Amino acid sequence: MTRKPVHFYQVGSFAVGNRLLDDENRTVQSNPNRTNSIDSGHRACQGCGEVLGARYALDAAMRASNGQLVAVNATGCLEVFSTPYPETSWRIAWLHSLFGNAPAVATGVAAAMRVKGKSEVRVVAQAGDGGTVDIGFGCLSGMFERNDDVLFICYDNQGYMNTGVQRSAATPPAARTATTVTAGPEPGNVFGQGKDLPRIAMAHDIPYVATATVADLHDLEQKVERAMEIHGARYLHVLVPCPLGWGSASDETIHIARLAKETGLFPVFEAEHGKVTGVSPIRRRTPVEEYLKLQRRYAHLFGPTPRPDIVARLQEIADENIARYGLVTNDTEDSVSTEVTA
Amino acid sequence: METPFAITLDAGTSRANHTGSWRIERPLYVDRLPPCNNACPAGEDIQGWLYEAESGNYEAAWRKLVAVNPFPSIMGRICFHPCETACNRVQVDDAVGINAVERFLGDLAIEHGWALPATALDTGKRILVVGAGPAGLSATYHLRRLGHQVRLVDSAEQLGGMMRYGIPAYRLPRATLDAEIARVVGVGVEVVVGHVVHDIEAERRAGKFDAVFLAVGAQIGRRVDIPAGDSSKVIDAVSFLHQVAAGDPPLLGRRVAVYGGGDTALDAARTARRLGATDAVIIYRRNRERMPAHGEELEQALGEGVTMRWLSTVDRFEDGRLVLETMRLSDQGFPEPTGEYEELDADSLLLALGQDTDLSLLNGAHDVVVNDGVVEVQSTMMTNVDGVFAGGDAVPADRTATVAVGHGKRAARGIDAYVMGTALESAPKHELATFEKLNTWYYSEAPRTQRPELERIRRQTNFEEVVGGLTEENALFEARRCLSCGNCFECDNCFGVCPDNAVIKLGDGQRYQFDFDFCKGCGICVKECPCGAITMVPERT
Amino acid sequence: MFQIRIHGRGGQGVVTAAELLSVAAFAEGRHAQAFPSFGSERMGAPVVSFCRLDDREIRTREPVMVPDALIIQDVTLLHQVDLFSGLSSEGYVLVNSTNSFDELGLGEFLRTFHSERLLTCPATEFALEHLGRPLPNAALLGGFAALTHQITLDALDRALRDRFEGVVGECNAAAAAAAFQYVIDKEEGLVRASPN
Amino acid sequence: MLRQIEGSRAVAETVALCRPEVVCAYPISPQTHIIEAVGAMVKEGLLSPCEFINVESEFAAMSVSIGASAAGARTYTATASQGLLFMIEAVYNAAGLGLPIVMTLANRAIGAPINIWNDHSDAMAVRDSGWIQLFAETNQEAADLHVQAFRLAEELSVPVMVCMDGFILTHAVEGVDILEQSVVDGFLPPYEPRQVLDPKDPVSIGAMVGPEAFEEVRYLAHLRQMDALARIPGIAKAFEEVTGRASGGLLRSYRTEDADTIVVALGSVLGTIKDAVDIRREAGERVGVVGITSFRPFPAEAVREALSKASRIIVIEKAFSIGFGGVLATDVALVVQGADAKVFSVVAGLGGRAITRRSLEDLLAQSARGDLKSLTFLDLDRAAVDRELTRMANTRRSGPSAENLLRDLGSDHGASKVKS
Repeated sequence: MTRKPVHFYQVGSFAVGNRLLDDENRTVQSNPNRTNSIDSGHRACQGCGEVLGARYALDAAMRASNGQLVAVNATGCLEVFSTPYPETSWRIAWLHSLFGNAPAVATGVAAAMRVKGKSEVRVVAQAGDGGTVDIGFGCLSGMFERNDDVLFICYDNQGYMNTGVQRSAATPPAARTATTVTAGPEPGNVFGQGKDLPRIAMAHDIPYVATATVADLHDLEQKVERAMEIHGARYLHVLVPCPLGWGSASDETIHIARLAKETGLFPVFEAEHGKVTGVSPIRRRTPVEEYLKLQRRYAHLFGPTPRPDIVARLQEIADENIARYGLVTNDTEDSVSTEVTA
Repeated sequence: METPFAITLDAGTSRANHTGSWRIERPLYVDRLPPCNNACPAGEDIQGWLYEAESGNYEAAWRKLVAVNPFPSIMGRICFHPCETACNRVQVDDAVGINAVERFLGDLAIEHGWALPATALDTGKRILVVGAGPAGLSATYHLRRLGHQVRLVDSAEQLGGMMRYGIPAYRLPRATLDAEIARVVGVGVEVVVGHVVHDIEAERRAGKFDAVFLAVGAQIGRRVDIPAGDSSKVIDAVSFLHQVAAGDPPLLGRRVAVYGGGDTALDAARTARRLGATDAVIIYRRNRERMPAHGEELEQALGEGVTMRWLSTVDRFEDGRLVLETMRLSDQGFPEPTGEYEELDADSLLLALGQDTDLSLLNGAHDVVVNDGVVEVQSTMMTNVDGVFAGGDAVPADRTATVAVGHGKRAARGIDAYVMGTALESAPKHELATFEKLNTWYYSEAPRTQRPELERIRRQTNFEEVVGGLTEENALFEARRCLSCGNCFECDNCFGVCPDNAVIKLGDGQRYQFDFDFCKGCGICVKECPCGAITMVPERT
Repeated sequence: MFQIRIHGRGGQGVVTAAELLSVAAFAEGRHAQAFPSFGSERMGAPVVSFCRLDDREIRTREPVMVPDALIIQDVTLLHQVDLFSGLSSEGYVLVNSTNSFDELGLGEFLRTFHSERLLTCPATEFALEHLGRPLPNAALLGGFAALTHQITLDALDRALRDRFEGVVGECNAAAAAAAFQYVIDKEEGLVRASPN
Repeated sequence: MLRQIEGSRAVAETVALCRPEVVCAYPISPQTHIIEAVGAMVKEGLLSPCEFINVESEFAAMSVSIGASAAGARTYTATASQGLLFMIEAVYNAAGLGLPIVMTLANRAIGAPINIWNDHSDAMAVRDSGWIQLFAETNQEAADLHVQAFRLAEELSVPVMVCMDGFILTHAVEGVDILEQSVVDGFLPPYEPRQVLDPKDPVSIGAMVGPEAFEEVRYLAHLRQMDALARIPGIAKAFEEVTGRASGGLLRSYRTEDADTIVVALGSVLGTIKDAVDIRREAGERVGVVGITSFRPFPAEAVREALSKASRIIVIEKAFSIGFGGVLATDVALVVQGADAKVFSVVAGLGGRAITRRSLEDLLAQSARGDLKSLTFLDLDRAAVDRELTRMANTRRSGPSAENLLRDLGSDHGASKVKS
């Protein structure tokens, strides 16, 4: 993936906008005429990461498709807070069917567009982690396997937040949810479970798989653009912190997403046809504690009876990711090259 | 399209749902005082002109600059830039090279012959400015801009004061000095050189001046009584530098000793080297840490072969031989005699032990309070005598050209208020933009551009400028390293990170505004603002 | 209405046989209904299919339980399945075999039947000869046509050629024709054998 | 053209004549031959343009159909039994979104015990989903109903399910007149979606509707089915005008003019019933038959009218509501309430059990004798049931009844298809 070098130190490589760049080199989000695919008035919590991820991704997809976009949405927070009768927050053509069938519905839409000769219309399917890694998994795998022309975006907030924070196959170890309470010798979600969907997607040999977070808009938008350049099944896995489910302050959403990447707990990379083609190296390596301590779902690790042993196991997971994807490079303390070359 | 009831909804209808009612706190855009501006003795809006420079609007940047300080080229060379010491960027990597950018802008202006802003309509008020150093010239410039007539008198043959007679040409090329002074004089000033004012009151009355500004500086080198044989050549450094500047350098011989630890001592030693001295030794009674001279000046001096004798005092000087007493520092850090002596061969001794002000011109104005050899002034720079203002080295303050320029500006405003009979209102000072208020994630670390240095060898043999300037590329680079501490630079972060699209982008230079119909008060914009220009306040109840 | 029940094993084309029968009859303007016994059987298991022929609309959907004719493709079924259930002594029986009914041990059971409605026919042999594969279908249908006159050889020939393209159709048609001729000859032989 | 072909083939070819643009396929007996044939036609280019999609489950089949239909494509799929139950969430969703999908349901029983043979339990399981359910008596009608189904579905924006008995019809080879393309094109206009996913005119389809409007949404769906009741006869009439063939409609009566006993049923069993009725007629009984084509919407008025003169109404159906009795019988009883007619519920042909003319004759005789019970299970092996009941009474862990019954009946009874 080619990235435009950014030399503007004052504005930094990471701010949303950059008055010193040409318009076409600025982010979609910095454009006053962005689509606002999901518009104001939605009922998302204060500081919701999912609605941010959705607007980032879909606005970028809208730019990439010149507005020729249809979105299919699985049941979940995003759907519930965006379309309670009589108001919808969507500014794009949007369809909600069921919890577990978004990939298949999207396949149908894509097929219809193809048969109708509307090849310019692109299809995006989106779901939370539950609708992706659990109940929607069968349909997703089928869509991948058939290489249907759909970009599937998973907004991963690591649990069933819509129903009141229950555990999903994307809930990380030790995290507290309503169905993984902080009792017993291994409080919270147990270790050694869960699905690594990006890698499962890669195993389908689909043309494009990528992960991203709401903390790095440039990276996210570039990945959406790349995905939209390709036809066939594509998968984008976006980490979107949930203040409610994670027990974090509403203003920490982006900060926490950033730490998830900087600790190595959430590797940010992309792959084509099953092979990793690029990673976003860690810029300022951070111990997992800094990430965990901002979230009440991990409070039991730092309570009256601290659990350094569990924290250490989480650090191991981060270190394994760092090793697997080579997230720490010579540039790790030097953000410039981190962003310029990738 | 005929859409089914309730199941299908028209796009964007949720804007009817004003989620602003969820808010218990609201974000607020603020402007905070950048540490560089806060530290600038001349009162420059450094961040302001850097902002223009970042975009490559160099003339705009220069105009913002000279609105405060008419000497960017000079300052860019001789200012000791406390702004860079204060720069928040120090905590990311290195301070922004503000001084270098200032010089770049100043030189560019001279190159393009950019003119200073036009003066205001004539007020009919006449001001006498005594002393054409940085303070006097600065006051003159600002007074003219305000529309007052100025007579600028100086005892020397050329304008510039210490900038010309104290600072060697290798630090401040005369062409630069002349150009920027000429530009100030060019705005219409009555200049009288070679004129010594003996009685300020008399001159004021004679010339019907509504006010006077005393900027006579500190021209008298302080002398101490050192036993010395007739053959021993002892000169004070100030006079030495003055004579060199005036083109009449005294003969010092091959071995020159300089006594003192200030910048003047370094200037004298380095000048001596350039005049052909093989040995230039600085004798100082304290150690390096306690030396008042600026670090980079010392580095350059050492680089040029100047040597140091720390913890030494001159006991006597006879027959080309200096007798030095070795000192030690007390626990409080004061030098104490040790009774141990050593000798040093020297052809001449330059005394750089500080300067005094010649206030003889105040003889007529007995009421002016003088304290410890300098004139007491109020915040308006007015002495306790109506209409008599003072600034620069003649008043209690750091004796640097930048401080003097600041005095000149402040005095001009004070004089203006005095002669026009208006009250001097000072703008409220913003809260300081400390490093903690920044979100530095959004800035990339960047190495500071090092100014190219001329090869040492060339420096030793002539007065060519030691420190080179920045190329445009480097200057732009430096300018863009500014973090814009405390003031919005329109990075669009707040506009981008709002989950509720509750930030309205008003367009280039117009910044942003919150849409409180929808803002839920999550605070992400505050957290993610790189420069700390947003704050949260409790929702009005 | 004339009802046929065909017994065979999965893979022998039992279902196809019933269908071909119905197609041949249909071609001659008759109403016909063919359907398999619906099972989860795999290759080799006993399978049954049905066919009804009539000159008026056939409405019933029940399996053929009182057949007018039985076609047995595989004699090994004789002692495993209740092949003859519902068959009256007026019924026709066509068995794929080189042996006689006596040799098959059915002589006694069929004694009350009309002998000219009973026939064994070496259909597999005809198949091997003409198709090179042991698929007795076409030959049996040829034999059935000759035995019952419910369908003509022409109609069968067309049905086979429609069903199987090109050479395969040719071979099947040939096998059917051979079996048809065999039955005619055998019947004449029978007539001769019983003078009064 | 009239041809002697398999029911599945007839349906596949007729569906192709309707020019579906997206077809989803997932194999399940006894529907499989249909989508195999459609798939072949697409691959051979005989049906074009059409996207034929091999999906990973019936849930996906209906989900893909939902997406395709919402995007404005004429959409078709087929399923049966477990398949229908596996897609049931999407079945309800398609109806709720008002998407005019047409689906063939090759009726088959539902396990456990697993059973691949025909009955109507699957159709009854989605009776309340909001789909229109049409039942075919013959393969000719099955084929014809698909053409009418697309027109009905698209006129009302409601999904339609064409129910045909698994194996009995799908695998039966008989004469079927396959329509000419021009005839179908004349009868079935191109699909004009009521609402469509269009980037140029973006809407949000599938909003969350709360208590404030949900009942209204459902009531409006009911009104649309009532609307369908009014249109179905018209569509059947229009069809007859262009094809000269009476197919579909709400219901059809046979020899009911003077009948005091009327048998009511759905699907292919009507043929066998008619044969039985003819025979009883010869015996002097005044018996008639009413075959219901439109089960949902249920033609209450027409049924009441058709049964108005009968004193005995025998509802024979291949499904029942365990714990109560016949499903169709319940509907019929409700519409004839008030009239002095007695409604008898007869459950027959479950899991492929053959419904024989003989058994039906006996049933009618029993009814004539006046000793027909209000709920009858036709050809029930009472002895086997009694033995199982005793076994259960005696031993606490008697094991699963199904296996016990099979063991008891002996494998040939249990597995073989032909019994006399």
